Amino acid sequence: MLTGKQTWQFSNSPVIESWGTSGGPFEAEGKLAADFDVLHDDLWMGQDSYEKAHRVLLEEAIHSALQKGEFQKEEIQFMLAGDLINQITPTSFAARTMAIPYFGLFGACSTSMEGLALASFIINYQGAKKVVTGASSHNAATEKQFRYPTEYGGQKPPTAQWTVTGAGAVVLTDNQDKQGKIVTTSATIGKVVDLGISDPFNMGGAMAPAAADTIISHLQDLHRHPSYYDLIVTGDLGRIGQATTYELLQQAGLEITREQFQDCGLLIYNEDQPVQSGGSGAGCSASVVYGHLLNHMKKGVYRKILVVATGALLSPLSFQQKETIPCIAHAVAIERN
Amino acid sequence: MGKKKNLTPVQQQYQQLEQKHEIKRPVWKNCLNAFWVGGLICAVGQAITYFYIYFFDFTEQTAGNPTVATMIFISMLLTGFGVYDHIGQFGGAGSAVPVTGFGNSVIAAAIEHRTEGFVLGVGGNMFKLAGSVILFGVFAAFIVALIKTLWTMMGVL
Amino acid sequence: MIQSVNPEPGAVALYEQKNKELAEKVEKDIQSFDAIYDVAVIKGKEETLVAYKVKHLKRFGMKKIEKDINKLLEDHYPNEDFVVSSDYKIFIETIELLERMKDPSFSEKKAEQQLQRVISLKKEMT
Amino acid sequence: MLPMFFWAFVIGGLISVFGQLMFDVVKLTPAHTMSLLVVIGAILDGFGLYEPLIDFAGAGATIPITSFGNSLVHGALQEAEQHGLVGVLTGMFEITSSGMSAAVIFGFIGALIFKPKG
Repeated sequence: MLTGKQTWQFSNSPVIESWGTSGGPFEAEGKLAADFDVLHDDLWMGQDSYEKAHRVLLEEAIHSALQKGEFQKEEIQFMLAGDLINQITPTSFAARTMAIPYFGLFGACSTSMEGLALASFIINYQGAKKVVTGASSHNAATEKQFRYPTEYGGQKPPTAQWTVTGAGAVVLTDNQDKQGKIVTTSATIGKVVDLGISDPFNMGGAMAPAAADTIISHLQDLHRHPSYYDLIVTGDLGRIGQATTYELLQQAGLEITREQFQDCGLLIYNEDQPVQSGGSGAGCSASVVYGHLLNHMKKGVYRKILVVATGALLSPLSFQQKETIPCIAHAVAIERN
Repeated sequence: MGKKKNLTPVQQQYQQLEQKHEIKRPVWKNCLNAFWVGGLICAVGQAITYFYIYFFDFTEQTAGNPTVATMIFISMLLTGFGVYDHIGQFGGAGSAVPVTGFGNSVIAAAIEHRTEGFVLGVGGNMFKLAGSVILFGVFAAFIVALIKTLWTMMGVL
Repeated sequence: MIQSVNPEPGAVALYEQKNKELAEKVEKDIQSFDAIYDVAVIKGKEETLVAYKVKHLKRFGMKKIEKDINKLLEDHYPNEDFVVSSDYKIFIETIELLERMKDPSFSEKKAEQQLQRVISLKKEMT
Repeated sequence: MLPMFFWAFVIGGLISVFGQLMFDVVKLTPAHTMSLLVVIGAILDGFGLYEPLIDFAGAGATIPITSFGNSLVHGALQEAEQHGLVGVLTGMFEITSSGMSAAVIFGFIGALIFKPKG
């Protein structure tokens, strides 16, 4: 049901039945290694190209999500997923393997929540009984496309972020037994915001206004106080973007504490890992939310969280043509009954 | 940068706010690292030059060619074993400005696009980073040499 | 590797005593240049090879120094044919040849061959 | 010999610092910086200033990418002396060829034997 300007409330509370994640070697050294279902010690993952390895990541995340919920892929009606690579081929190729009717999504790093919002909507209105949704990114494949060859000795400034090699997927169902289950209750679809940042090595700074805009809209549409949520977690703002967003929220008069406001890009790695400003990529929010955070919710650490995945909608072409970076953020509220 | 004028007041205001949180590039530290990494690479180049002078029939003038080739060979090994990108992150321009950095940009692109095949991948992408250096080097050299030659011909010089 | 740098530079000539005098004179002339600290001269059958080292901080002006030397030699010895070089390689080769020529068993024919080799090195530029 | 190493280090280091300032202060991309440096090298040689620098600093001047611009001009001028204007075109790569061919050849060999490590 549309509430306010841009928010859906899901009265039928679609259930997040099971989840799965996969990650690369760098994530295996990170803070959340224990929350990954599959970890690779090689960036190639036994494939002969980074793009194929990228596809494998998503396949594994979906497989472990299906396995943990004891689902057969034939039972799943739709798959909604995306990534950052040209024409989202890794995801589409994974969809070919899965043979599940498929929506390819592109929302850059906001894809995970774009997928979860749409999947919840479909389930909520009986468009399907079981839907799988996810997102993934692969560090080397993404660097290759957006920046420089991985072996090139270009110096990254401290504002740069490290693309996460990882994938996360969830199975969403219309299960009527909601007791103790984790469900999605509402979603706010963001609009594209561009405040004129054009430095592709400062994604966090570019995305911060979009994140703030979506969070404020969400709370306004639902007339909620920030303290409703145990945790408001952004996708991949990194150090700079997160601090900026926090200040924007303060300026808007939201009472939100620093502890309550987290960022997946800052959660995933250890302090001593050379990731400059933090993690990023479509797989960042997907693997942290669909691994670490859902595990924590299951354990009861959190009851209500708002996930705000942010995406920078640029391409190497638009950057070279000196365009600024348009950004977007989608928020989904996840609660445990 | 010069584009600031075109920003709306809202954008300008935001960018001021964002600047506060932006982690500044450690310019002094970067320059110091660039200095000694770049200097060290050149000193290694000097050692290789002397090697060719002592053990082969190269003069100071002619030793430059084999030295450059040797440096690029070393650059290939460091790039291939995944070391050069780490040197680059540390040394910045210190490892990019010497000819080893030129080699690295060619070799890194060649290695990276091997998965797209030798003709379309390696062949087509080898110069995607170094191409601009070659273009502007050749074109600037052409203009400079042209002007100088014309002047000489007209007896100005 | 270092040892070949150390031998004293000097002047040597092939064939006749008057050639030796000429070589030593040339050496003195070159040494009068402030910027130069080592000179080696070998007088061959036709050409005279002059190799020298420039003080490091004066190396910016090496082209001019070479011109000056050439001019001086031309003025003082109009009938001689000089090959002048500040190249380090030429210098160490010249010193080496100088050393070997002190050995009486080193034949003049061989020395001339060596000299021509060094001169050809200098001529091969780029 | 020792002063040569010293000055190679210092001059090579200083040219690198110039590049670093282009990166960090002017905020140029590496490609823009390197292009600028070769153009500077070419212009310096046009004024006859690069050769003295090589005499002075040896590898400190021949190893940085600026020397690429210098040797392109040098090759062109050398050839132009002998063959007139056409030489500007034909002589361009006369001196630089070793760096270019080394980059192409080792680039290809690299692609044959290495995989990117990521």
